[in-house]
Amino acid sequence: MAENSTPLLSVDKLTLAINSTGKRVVNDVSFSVSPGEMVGIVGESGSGKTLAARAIMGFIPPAVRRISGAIRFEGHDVMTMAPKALREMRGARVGMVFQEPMTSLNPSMLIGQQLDEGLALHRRLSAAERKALILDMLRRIGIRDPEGALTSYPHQFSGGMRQRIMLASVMLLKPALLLADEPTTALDAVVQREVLELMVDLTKANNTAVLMISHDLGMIARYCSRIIVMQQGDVVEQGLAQDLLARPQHPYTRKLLAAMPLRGPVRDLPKADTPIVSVRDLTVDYGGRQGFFRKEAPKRALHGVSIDVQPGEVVAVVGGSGSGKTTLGGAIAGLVKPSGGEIRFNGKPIDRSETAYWDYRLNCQMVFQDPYSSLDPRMTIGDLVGEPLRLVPGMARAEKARRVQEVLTEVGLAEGFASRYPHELSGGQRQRIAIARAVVRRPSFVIADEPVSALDVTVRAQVLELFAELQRKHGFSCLFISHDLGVVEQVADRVIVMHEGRIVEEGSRDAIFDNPRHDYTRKLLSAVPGLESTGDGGVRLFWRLSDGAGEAART
Amino acid sequence: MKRLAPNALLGGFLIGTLIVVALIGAVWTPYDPLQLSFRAKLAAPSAAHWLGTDEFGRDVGSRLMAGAATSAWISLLTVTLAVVFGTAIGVVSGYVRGWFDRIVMAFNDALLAFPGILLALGLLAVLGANKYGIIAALGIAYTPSVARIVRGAVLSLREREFIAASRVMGNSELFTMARHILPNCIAPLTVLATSMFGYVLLAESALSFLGLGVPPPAPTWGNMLAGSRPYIGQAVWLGIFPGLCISLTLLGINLLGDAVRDRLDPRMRGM
Amino acid sequence: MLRFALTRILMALPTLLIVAVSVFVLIRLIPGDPAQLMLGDLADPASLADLRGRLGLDKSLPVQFGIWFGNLLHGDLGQSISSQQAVLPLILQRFWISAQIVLVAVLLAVLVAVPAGVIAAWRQNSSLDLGLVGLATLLLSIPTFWLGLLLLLFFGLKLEWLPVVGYVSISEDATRGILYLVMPIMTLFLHEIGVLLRMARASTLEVLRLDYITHARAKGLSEGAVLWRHAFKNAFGPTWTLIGLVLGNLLGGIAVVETVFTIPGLGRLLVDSIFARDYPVIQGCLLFVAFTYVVVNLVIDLCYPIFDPRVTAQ
Amino acid sequence: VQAQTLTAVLNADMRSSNPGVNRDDNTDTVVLHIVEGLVGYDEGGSVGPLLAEKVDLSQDGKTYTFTLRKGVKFHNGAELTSADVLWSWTRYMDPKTDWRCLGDLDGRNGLKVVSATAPDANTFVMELNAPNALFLDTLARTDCGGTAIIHKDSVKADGSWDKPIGTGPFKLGEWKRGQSIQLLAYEGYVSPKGATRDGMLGSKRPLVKEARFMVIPDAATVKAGLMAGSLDIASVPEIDAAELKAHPKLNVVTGTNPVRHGMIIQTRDPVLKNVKLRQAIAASIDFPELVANVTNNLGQPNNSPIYMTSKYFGEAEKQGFKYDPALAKKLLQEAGYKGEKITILANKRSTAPSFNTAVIAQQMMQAVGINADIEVLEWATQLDRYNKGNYQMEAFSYSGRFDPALGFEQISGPKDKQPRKVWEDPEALALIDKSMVVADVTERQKIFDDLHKRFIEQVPTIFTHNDVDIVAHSKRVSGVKPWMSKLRLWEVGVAN
Ligand SMILES: Nc1ncnc2c1ncn2[C@@H]1O[C@H](COP(=O)(O)OP(=O)(O)OP(=O)(O)O)[C@@H](O)[C@H]1O
Ligand SMILES: Nc1ncnc2c1ncn2[C@@H]1O[C@H](COP(=O)(O)OP(=O)(O)OP(=O)(O)O)[C@@H](O)[C@H]1O
Ligand SMILES: [Mg+2]
Ligand SMILES: [Mg+2]
Repeated sequence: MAENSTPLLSVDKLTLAINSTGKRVVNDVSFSVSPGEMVGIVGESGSGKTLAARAIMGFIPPAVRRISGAIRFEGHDVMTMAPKALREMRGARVGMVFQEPMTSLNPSMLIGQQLDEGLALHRRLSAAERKALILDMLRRIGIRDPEGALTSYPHQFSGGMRQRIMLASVMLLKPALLLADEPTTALDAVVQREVLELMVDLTKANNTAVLMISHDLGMIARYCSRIIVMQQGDVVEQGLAQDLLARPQHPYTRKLLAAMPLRGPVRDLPKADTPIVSVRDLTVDYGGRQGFFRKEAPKRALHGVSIDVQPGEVVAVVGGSGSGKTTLGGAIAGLVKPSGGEIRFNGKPIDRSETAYWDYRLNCQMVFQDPYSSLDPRMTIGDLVGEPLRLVPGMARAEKARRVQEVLTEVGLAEGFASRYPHELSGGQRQRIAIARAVVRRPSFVIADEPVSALDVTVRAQVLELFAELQRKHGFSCLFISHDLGVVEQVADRVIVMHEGRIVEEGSRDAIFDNPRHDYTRKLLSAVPGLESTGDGGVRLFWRLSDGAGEAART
Repeated sequence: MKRLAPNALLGGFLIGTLIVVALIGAVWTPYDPLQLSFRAKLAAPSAAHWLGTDEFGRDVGSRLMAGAATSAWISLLTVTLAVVFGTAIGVVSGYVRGWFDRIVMAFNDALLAFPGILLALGLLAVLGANKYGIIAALGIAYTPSVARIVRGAVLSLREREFIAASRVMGNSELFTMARHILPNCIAPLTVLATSMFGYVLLAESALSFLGLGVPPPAPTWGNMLAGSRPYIGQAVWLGIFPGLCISLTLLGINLLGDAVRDRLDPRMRGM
Repeated sequence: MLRFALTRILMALPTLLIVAVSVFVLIRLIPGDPAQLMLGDLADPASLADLRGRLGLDKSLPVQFGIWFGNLLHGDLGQSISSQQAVLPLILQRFWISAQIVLVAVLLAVLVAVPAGVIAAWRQNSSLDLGLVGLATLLLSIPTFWLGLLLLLFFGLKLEWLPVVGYVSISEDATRGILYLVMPIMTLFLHEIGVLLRMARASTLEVLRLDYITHARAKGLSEGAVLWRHAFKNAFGPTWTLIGLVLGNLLGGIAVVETVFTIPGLGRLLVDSIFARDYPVIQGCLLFVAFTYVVVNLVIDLCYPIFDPRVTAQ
Repeated sequence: VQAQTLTAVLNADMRSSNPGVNRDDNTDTVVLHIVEGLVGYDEGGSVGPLLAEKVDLSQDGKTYTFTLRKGVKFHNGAELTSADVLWSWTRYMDPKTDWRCLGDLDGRNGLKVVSATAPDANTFVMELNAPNALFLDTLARTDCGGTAIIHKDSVKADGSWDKPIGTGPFKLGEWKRGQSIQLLAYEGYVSPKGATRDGMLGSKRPLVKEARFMVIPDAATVKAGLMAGSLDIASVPEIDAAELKAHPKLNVVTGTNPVRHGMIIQTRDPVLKNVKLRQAIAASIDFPELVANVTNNLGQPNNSPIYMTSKYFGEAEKQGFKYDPALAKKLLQEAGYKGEKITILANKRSTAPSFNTAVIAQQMMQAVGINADIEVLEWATQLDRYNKGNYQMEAFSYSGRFDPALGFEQISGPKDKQPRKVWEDPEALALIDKSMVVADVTERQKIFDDLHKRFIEQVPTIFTHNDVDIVAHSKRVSGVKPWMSKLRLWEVGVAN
């Protein structure tokens, strides 16, 4: 690539600090991006990646101040640019795609208007010319009915589609630089792959440089030519992707790479007579409320699903977004009312009137998909974790306090955390609290719904480690819901693949990963590459299926 | 902790002053607020009477001080009443949904459609025309709007995962409502309660205008303001001073309410 | 859409029934009766009983209710005790007058207050913000009976721009009719500005924190375009809901303004008939107000998707 | 007749245009511009002939013969004859008409008209069951609509009320409900004899082509309207009198009327049944001070149930209560008063001084050690409490009665039958009954003096003063004179 040409963007010794405390959140950061180049930024949560990227656009939040340093884009210092010049640069020369496709498009504005806005502002084109450009772009990003899309609202599209439209709106202006901050975090593997491919295609076509921020090392490794590693405001290492991945220098980089999930050995599970949970022909319908004049057609989220979970076993459920994973978990936890089928717990049906119900209620616990929203923001950690013990019959107060302390220690949050509130914790810490709360009653069965999706790699590794540890120690069974295949590969004994409310394939972990039979499973596995250790601290990219490897060869 | 915004400081200052004045006014005023003085009727502000005197020769300043406590007390109790009942209704109705919700909301909407004056008349007739009658009347008149707003908040709260988590733990519905739903309604309630404070001050005044207020001669800002109206041409100060008191209190309370809301918002606190 | 509207109105029937029953009972709980008020201090027991008999007030409450409700089902709201006019035409005629004032005042208030609220939010914590919020609070805290009188004295007496008393309906004489409506509209308008500005400011503050606002800025849009094209419409949703409540409340509750400006509107009709214990009119008015309340909020809900397309009417 | 319009003010719309049927004070005010009865009140409160030329009473005091004035025409041009009188009378006596004074003339309350005939076109004869001093008063009463004689086309074919076709100085023009009532000068009006206006009698010419009553409930708006020149004549509250008087374009005229303001006392109340305590209350009140403040120095104290401009108001009636705090304290002690709370009910209607009276009286009562309290009620509620006798004290006003006998009758009677009555001393009741039959003026004066003395001794009610009519009018209007709290627009002219 064009290494010796003058850089498009150069960030020079940039230091940003928080006004009130003076804490330096971006510290002496320097890097540069050449035209057409694709650069990735990785690093722990809160290391200043987003702030650095936003500074390039001139979007420093009011609470943050620049201490020193310069950002030069096409030779001009962004920091001292006149507001008008800055506005002319934004959109036209530098585009930006955010993490959240759901909230980055204006919900009350037509897609057509939102796409047209930037063009009308920055290009001297007639309305008809602009429309032609937009329609062409919509076709390129794979929208089936471009004309119709113009007069649709964002909420009428799926998350993946919305992210494509975001990309389209930015790429329409053919910017010289695209800033992409975690552009695919909220998407499932298949969709993630499609969006990224699209991004690469579009930027290649226009020779647009890309600065991409992500937690997904595999993705960065797959698409970026250079990688910048940040930790606590500092750039600790940067270099060509192959070199950096193969021979990481800085301890933090090594730690990052070492945190890649790895497939563990097959576990031997004791055979039991009755499965702890057994689900037969479960159907769940949403909606279908009856009005005075209408009978709303219910939407079927599960079509006769049957699974068994043996004591001590970890069963992973994978599948695309909306395939019914959370619904299945919710039904087992008693949160969603099934419209057909049967759920047995320890061989007995769940029914509020039964005496067995209490045994089920105490022994079946759940870790929710979003740890932040599943913790009452107005309760302290101590209260949160202690709450399930309230209902344990005959447990003394002192014993409860001891148990809470014990569990907090187990999840590594012993001292000083009991009196804090959820918003005072990091994402990883919150996730651990959610897990602590689920296991404090020593249940025999835990449903874990995407327990690690919101976490950065190192924290994710910690949480998974903890989870495995607890599982070993207390021997509970687990239904582990995730769309992150790497994670599943690490924790699962058995894997269930769901697609559109049905189980399409089921088998032991190794069988599924090594020898998938169903088309959808294959598609899932080939969507994103994995990273595997090279033994000497480095990692290399690998494709789980050969058709994926073909993709890789194309670059 | 975050530095206090100037708005919050101003709000705090205004409300602090109100509290101090009300406390002093409860035990001491320059003149007896009820003492008629036929020689000094409608006297303009002067050294002897800083804020002038009213149509019975009573010292306006003293009446404002004495009225501060009454007005504050009426508003406080009214708001408390409306908030307690409205919240209880809103929480249960929004959480339980179904038929219960429909029936409760039918009653609630019916009450919403009732003009306050009719309610006030009815309740004052039943409870007697005194401070507590007013409090009950206004309290009941404001309850349905609180219930509506709280119910709205609860409807979205109950979809949050920590409510599902509470169920999975095996908590009873009642416990879930009390421990998880209720405390999370506090932020919208704070804002609501602070704006209601102002409405009540004014509503009391409007009731006085229609001849239904707190039985004068005991002064409240509302009845002073209402009573001043016929004298607008001859003695403007009769209206201006209580009006100013109400305005400043409202301003203070609203600013403070905004600040409290921001304080209670974890997104704002975390920064 | 139509079906939804019908359903909503049907669902409001229980509410209306509750209003009907409770207003019937409540006004009879309040001491005082129309016969007494008609006779004043001359009410000897014989003529009082006589008059009550003629007004049908001597029958038992359930019987009275039955008669009234039966007539109601036939669309007959009865006859006013004091003016002996049929209640429904009376209400409709008065309502039209109040509705003109309320609708125009609220419309104007929205046009002024909402942009002002958006700007205050945009410059949060600046002196402009404090000034606008202060002004809103001030307007909010002047009772309408005072504000109205001030306007009357200023525009009517001092400047002599506007007529002080009287009312001419617009259908009779458009220019004069409008002149008579200016001050009542202005009074309500100034008052409602306060309410709406605070609401618009609060919801704009929420919206300005969202990603798509930053994204709009990232497109290079000017602050004006960001504010009006992107923030405004989204922030307007909650204000729109509030407008529904305000309209509903005002239609039955502008008695004070109507009293000050001698406008023969619905609010004054209601208050006068409460003071006169004119039971059929009170009952009719309240049912009507409750019904308007339902309809206004239905219209508000049906229009809501304009501001937030994610919310479908259903 | 000039081409000017005269704009007057009513604080509420009239209830109907049907004389003496569905009415209140405002209704009477308007309707009596349109219709007239056989007799009416003069300025001093005596009854004189109106549509009648003269009234003759038979020896036995039971037969009244009315001779009609000649040449009087209804608004529709028809000549007034005794047939119209008989028709009107028959209509009033029909219970279906709902005439408000039916009960006073059909024997229910003693007086009964046993026959009414029209022997010839100019004569109308009525015969009573027994002699009665107040018969003509009853016919003239404004609340009876002056027993107005109306043309039979005033009612529709089915007998229901249409519009008043009377003989008064004005015809009813357009009535916009809740807004205004237009009156048009009746060109063919034939005024009763007399050079000047005299109550409902005397010269009654319409001097303006059009008069208009505007309905304006808010006194502050009325004031603004007068100052702006949009209104010509209006009754105004005491507090505005001085300010309006000072206005260059306005004039203010005052006059007393028979309305009596004061505080009624429940003599059956466990505390207040003690006459000493009631006397103590009366002695605690400084009437000149109270009245001066309540009326803004426009009124004078009068403790008598007889109003000050009545011909029966003599030396005896001037002897009222004496302000004597020391005596009040002594009486309290003698009454064994131990600080029981005494609540004064009051209302804030702008037309009555109820609230201000209560505030000042409370202060004065407290000054001698009476634990007085005020409860403010809405008028209808207070009236209900009055009718049920459910109160300790009420700051209350009695509507005007011209004849003192009726004035006494208003407040007196057995509470068992009529809880609203305040004075039930049997001897007093007997005296009142007597005053209704006796016709001789000096004899009546004696009875009234006696009643007044008893009243002041027993203190069943504390009257403070008679109402002051305050009428503000534009200086371009001439001939305004307040009378009986009724605006009269006849003989009122407007300068160009
Ligand atoms: N508006 C702000 N006001 C104050 N501090 C902020 C603000 N935005 C970010 N910070 C702080 O700056 C630091 C860097 O934040 P930044 O968002 O750049 O992290 P990041 O590397 O993008 O993390 P993540 O991977 O979690 O998105 C953090 O400590 C954060 O708390
Ligand atoms: N409360 C609900 N009401 C109506 N439909 C729902 C509801 N919850 C889920 N669905 C629908 O049911 C289907 C399954 O949803 P579910 O949440 O179980 O998917 P998921 O596999 O967990 O997806 P994700 O990976 O995005 O979390 C989806 O089509 C979804 O739109
Ligand atoms: Mg970030
Ligand atoms: Mg899910």
